[in-house]
Amino acid sequence: MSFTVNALTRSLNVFHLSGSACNNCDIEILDVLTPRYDAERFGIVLVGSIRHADVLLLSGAFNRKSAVRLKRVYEEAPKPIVVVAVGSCACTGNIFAGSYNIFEPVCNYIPIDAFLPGCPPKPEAMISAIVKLIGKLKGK
Amino acid sequence: MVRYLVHIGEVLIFPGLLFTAVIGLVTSWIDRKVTARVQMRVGPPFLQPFYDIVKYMIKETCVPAGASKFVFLAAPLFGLAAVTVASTILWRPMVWPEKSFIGDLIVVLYLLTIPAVSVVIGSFASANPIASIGGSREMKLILSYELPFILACLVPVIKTGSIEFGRILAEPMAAASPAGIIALIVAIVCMQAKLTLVPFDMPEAETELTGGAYVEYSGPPLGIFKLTRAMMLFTMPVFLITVLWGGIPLHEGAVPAVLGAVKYVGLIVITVLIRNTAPRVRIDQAMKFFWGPVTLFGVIAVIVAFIEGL
Amino acid sequence: MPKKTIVPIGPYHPLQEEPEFFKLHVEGEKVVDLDIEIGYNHRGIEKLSESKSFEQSVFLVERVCGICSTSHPIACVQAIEDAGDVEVPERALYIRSIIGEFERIHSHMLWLGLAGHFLGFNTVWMWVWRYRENVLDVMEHITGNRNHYAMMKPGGVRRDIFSDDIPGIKKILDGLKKALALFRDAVIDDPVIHARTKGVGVLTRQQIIDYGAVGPTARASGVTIDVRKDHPHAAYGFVDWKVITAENGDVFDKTVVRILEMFESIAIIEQCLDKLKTVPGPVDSNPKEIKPGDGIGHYEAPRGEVFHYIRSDGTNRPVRHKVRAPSFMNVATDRVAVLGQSIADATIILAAVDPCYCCTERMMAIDTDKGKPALHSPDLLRLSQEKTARLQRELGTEGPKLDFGVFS
Amino acid sequence: MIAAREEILPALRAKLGNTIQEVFEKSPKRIYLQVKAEHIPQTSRILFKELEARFQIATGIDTPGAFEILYHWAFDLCNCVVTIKTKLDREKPEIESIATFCPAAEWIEREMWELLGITFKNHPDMRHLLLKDDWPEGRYPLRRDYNKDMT
Amino acid sequence: MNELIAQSNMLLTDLSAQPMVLLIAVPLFAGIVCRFLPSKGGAVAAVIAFLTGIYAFLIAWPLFNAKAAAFSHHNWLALRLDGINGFILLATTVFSLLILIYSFGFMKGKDRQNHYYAYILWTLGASCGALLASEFILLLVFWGILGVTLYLLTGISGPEAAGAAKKAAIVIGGSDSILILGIALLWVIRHTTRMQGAPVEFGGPLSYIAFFCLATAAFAKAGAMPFHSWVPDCGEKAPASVAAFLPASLDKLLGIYFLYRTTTLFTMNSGVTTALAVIGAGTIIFAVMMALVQHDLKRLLSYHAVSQVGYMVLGISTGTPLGIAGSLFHMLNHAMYKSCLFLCAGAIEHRTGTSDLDKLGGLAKAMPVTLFSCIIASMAISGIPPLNGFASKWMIYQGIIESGRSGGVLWVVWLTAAMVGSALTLASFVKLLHASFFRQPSPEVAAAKPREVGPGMWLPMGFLALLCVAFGLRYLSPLSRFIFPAVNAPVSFTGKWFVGPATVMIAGALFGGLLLYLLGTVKKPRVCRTYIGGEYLDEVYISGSEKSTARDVEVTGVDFYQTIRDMTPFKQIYTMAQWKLFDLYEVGTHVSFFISKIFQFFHTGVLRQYISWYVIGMIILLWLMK
Repeated sequence: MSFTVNALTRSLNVFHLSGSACNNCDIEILDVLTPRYDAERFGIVLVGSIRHADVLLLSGAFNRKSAVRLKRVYEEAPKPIVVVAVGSCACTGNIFAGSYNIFEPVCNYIPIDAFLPGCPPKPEAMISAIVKLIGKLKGK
Repeated sequence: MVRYLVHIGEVLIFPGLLFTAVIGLVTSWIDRKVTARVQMRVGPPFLQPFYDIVKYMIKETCVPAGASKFVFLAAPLFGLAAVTVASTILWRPMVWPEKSFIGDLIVVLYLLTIPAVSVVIGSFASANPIASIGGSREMKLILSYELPFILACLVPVIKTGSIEFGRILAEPMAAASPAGIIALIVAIVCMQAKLTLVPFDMPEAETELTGGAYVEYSGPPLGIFKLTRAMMLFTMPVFLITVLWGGIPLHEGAVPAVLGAVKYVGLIVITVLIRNTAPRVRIDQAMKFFWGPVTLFGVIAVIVAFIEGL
Repeated sequence: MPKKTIVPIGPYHPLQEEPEFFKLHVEGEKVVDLDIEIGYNHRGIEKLSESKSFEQSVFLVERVCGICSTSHPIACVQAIEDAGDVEVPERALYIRSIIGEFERIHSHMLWLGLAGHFLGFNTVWMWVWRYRENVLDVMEHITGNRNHYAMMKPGGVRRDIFSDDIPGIKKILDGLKKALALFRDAVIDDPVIHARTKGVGVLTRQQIIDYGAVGPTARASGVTIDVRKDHPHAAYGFVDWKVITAENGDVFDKTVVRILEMFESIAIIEQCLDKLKTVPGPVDSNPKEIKPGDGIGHYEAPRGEVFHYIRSDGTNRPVRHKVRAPSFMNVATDRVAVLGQSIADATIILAAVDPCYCCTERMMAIDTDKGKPALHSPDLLRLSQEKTARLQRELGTEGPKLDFGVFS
Repeated sequence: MIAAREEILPALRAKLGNTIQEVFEKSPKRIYLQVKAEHIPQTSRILFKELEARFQIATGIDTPGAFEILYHWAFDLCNCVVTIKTKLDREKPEIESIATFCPAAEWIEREMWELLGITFKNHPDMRHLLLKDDWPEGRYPLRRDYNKDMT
Repeated sequence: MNELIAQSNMLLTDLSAQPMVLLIAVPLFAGIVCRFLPSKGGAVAAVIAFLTGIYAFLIAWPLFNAKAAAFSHHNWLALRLDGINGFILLATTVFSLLILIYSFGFMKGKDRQNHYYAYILWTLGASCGALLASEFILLLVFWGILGVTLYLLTGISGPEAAGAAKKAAIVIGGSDSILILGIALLWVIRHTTRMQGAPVEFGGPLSYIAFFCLATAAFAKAGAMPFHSWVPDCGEKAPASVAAFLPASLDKLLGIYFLYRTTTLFTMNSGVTTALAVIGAGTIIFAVMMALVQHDLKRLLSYHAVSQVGYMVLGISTGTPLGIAGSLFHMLNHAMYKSCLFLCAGAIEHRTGTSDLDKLGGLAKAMPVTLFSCIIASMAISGIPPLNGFASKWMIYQGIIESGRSGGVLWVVWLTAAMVGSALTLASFVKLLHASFFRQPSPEVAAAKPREVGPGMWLPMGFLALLCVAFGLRYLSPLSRFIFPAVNAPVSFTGKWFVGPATVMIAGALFGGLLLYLLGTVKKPRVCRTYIGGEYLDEVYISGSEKSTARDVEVTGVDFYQTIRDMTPFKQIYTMAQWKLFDLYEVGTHVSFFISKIFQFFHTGVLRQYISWYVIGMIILLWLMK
């Protein structure tokens, strides 16, 4: 198991799934890849297909329509996969919790490994979270 | 029997699978690192491509529902086998000139097409509409670069009247002549497409097709495809150097070998720079580009080669 | 006769960062129809907003969209001011324009980078976003946050811009101008970009008018509409600038319009910063109540006109708050723009209107956790900056100093 | 084409005649007109085709007395927004679609249909825009009597 | 009278003692028997045909081993076996046997089976006759029979094939008359109708015309351009087994055999070889470009049957032993993989009831043997090493390069055309594989619930596919056994292709890849839904509340190459092809209809007008004779 985790943590392919977000977390996630933060230093790259993913980044609250798709995408992902909820909305549903189109926090749909609150979380916070997550996985 | 065991050893260890894979992965690290530097980034650590491959091996394999399972899983293997054998055929004479040749220019030319074909077949076998688009683009790309690439490879054939690597390597290198230089330029452009790097990466076009031909691949099959690509990244420049630029003669001592290595790194850097200074073109534009100007230059190279031979 | 089939793009697709589902009906390689399915992003909050106060609803609309997170508040406060006949101090108008234009620059740079990314030109993406970081740093310095600025309020703005900061901001603007000139020349001269974008996804003048498209999408087709010019508000009437238009309506022209607009934005900011030195006064008129009535506010967001309608019944809550984002009008034009194009072009055409689905599907809600007292507090600002600095120290990344290294 | 703010009202009066029930000038930049629901297509056509106003958006409101629809039209050359108000019967909210000649209104009519339950007659493509396709019928979130637990 | 009977008895015993004669006569006779069986007796006909096929093979095998034989009676009845036709004879009987086995399953339940088997047997007999004939007149007789059986076999599937049958008959019949002209001219030059003898030097127009008359017959039979147009029609309309039998295998064998035979009768010069090379290279490229855009499985295959002839003609045109050997080897290989492909097409059609690529799909899981036979044959026809198609193409390339050593620059053009032709071939087979096996099936195909065909049908396919592999892996042994004896010159390779070590290497590399797989998780793959960004393929709303099927949401494999079709120079060419401007038959039809219209104008059928024409003619005649 430790070998698996070790290999996994050194090469993280991130699939970014934006639910019903305000786009800000999404843009900040992309920002992490750009020169100032450069997540590729840690072997983190963004991929286009869920089949290539090791990390599923969720951003935004999930409404009735996208929550169903989220579950599908999670089922289609090759395991093991790490799910990270980025931003307050993905963590708790936040301000949208009372809406008619959003009725549950996202952790009720799929298991989530890490929560990263903030509106939006700063890129530094995201990198810090990833580093902590890797530490946690290794400690498993 | 021993002879065959030696062959298997060659193909699995040196200069086949293991050697090509290691150098290919290092090359793909160079590619990513140079790309990162061009983009003002730091880039991945040295062992990153190796970690990636190992990671793919431990991931789960997903087979899409409507797919033909066997073809889906077998396609990557054939690509890998083809590039391994091509690399072995290329390297054997450069390492042990006394050993006989296994195949010639045409054989390797065909073998180097198979990885792309295996991508096409694999993408079709995955029964995904997006993969189908990617696969059809890959096939059209093969069609478009094949014509100028063949023309470029014919220049040394015209000069030596032979398709054997031994004869081609023995002749003064083709790149020293105008025809050879034009042919080399044409071949470099074609190589870019053969490696499906920007501006010719439309088969996988991540932002258009979410990974295109590879969209359904996960785990080990995807890892094999990535490994094959890394090996192609190593084998293609070596093929060009062998055919048009005098080869990398390891057996001739340190100086020619280092010179060959410099040529190789030079080709890689050119490729990476092209890749980072152009946007992706459309498939029909790529076809027009290859069948138009590039083929024209290929024809010019052939004509010049004939004139030189007079 | 080729058969008509559907090529799915989305909903979770790297083309756009948000979920949306395009169904390209294609014959062979040609797109013959487009069906846009949205709603993945609809948080349906118009209902909720009716239970919130006007002050709160400004925070609320800020989170309609993360990229135009100041355009919605400006339009919203203008609607409230229109409904309640609220006066706004002059200095606040300048600050509104400055924030709005900075946002336009960062949004256009974002689009330019992503357009490069969509075309497989990642170098452009990385470079443009590197310079975009500087804009975000300025915003963090002025407002305390990189994206959601929380600057607007009915009757003015929440924070002043200090005159000590102005030279630093101007220096960054100078550097930005050089960088933008580089991108302008690179993009406008690149033959491959020409090949990919010229004559692609053309929208005619008439189509723009029929679909009511707005912003750079409309201006690239020769329709000279710009809310800042046509319906002057904030400080746009007091400064000198021009509306950028182009004639062909293709993706290339949309790109050019956006790049040139950034220069105009820089010009507006520079003039406003100069004016700030001479215009004194408070930045907030602190209105006590909002009179009953209808109010309309609109503002030229980076993507086009943002429209807010507010009906007040004299209480401190809106009876109805209607939000219309520019993408709501622009995305509908995709359908005519992609007809007859190839699949490969369709993706860049869909991206060319700079779509923003979170806007289109208008979320509205009140952020009860982040009430105004907290954001008013300079302590929080300091805390935030300290935390960022600490994290940066830990990770060894650059710090957000105003004179950081890219241009020096 | 209207070029000056002063020409707008006279032109509207001349074209629309006595279909205008009420005129309210809130400010130089904002004009509100009240017309009957059956005159909306004709009024919209005149504004859109003849006076060349830009369709900004329509707002549907569930007021206690009736459903109200506000069509916002921008006159970009003269810094003015003209809003046409109309009232619909609460029991049977129904109105002629204007999307037939004004494509810009297509989406907003779909939205008002699904969120408020206003029927637009002759709409070219009436289906769900924002909510999921199997959203239960007869549940309109923007109505005052909507209860979240209903879904 | 008694003397006459005695003579004929002697003749009969003489003939029946001759295996060559039996090879021709037995199938012809068995065919007659089949033809006059009652129409219910399909199974009996099949058995008779099968037994005859085995018998023919049993005769042909020792004949082939005998290497040489001759038989002559009354001067014109001259049969001769030599190195060239021996292996073709063997191949003919083998393919006939395979087709007969396949036909058991394929023709089951169809009507007119007795006719079908009769025609197949006649074709077999006449083919053997044409191959063995050493006298042009005799060849002409068998050639004529073959034309008739082609017409009958093409038309057997019913009225919709009548047009194709007519077209084939007219093109082949026309070429036969040209053949007669050529034989006559050759007689003028050589004063003999023997097919052996000293080669004729080219000199004067007569010899050129004679050569091209003979070549035309070969081209028309093999289906080279511009006489190719009957092949696609025939391939599309005729039953797949017929297509596999005639245009795909037997007609290629006969046509290329006859072309080669013809070239041995003349001393080739560079003008002639260039003309042949132009035809060869043109055929390769044009036909494969046409194949690229076809929508019918069998039609697509037929265009390849045309395209591959180009390689054979090109190989013969090199004039080098290596090129000719490659050409003959390619002919043999082509017969293998193309029959295999047609048999696959037949199996598909048998199970789904259609050969329309637009409708097919999803057969990869249902028909695994067909899939693998089809993939192997496709790779072979595309020349992927180490399959047989590669070996023969590679020899042809070398032949071209070798012919270039004697000077000239055009060989580069031929070589490029041949190599690019391979890439194009691959492209169209990729399309075929995708459209028929991998994509989603159409409702009607799905409703047919396709499953694998019976062993009677998949055995021949699988056997041919295995032959493709075997001939590729051990290409030297068939070459030395069959081909080199036919080429009366020592063959030496200029390139290197040690297929033994290479195969070991490929196997080793595959093993290495498999090892990686086994290290990984691939042993227990998980079946997931197709990923299209979170939606399900069959849950996409097409319009309103109507949900799609998986087939709606996909790329039609058939239109892959629409891009090429829409490109500037190709668009016009394809449009012209659509107008059938390159179809000699159609153009000819239009010209003759136009001429006959002129005559119709005069032929009104009114007596008075005829009389007036007559009177006017008489006056003019009298005036001329004055």
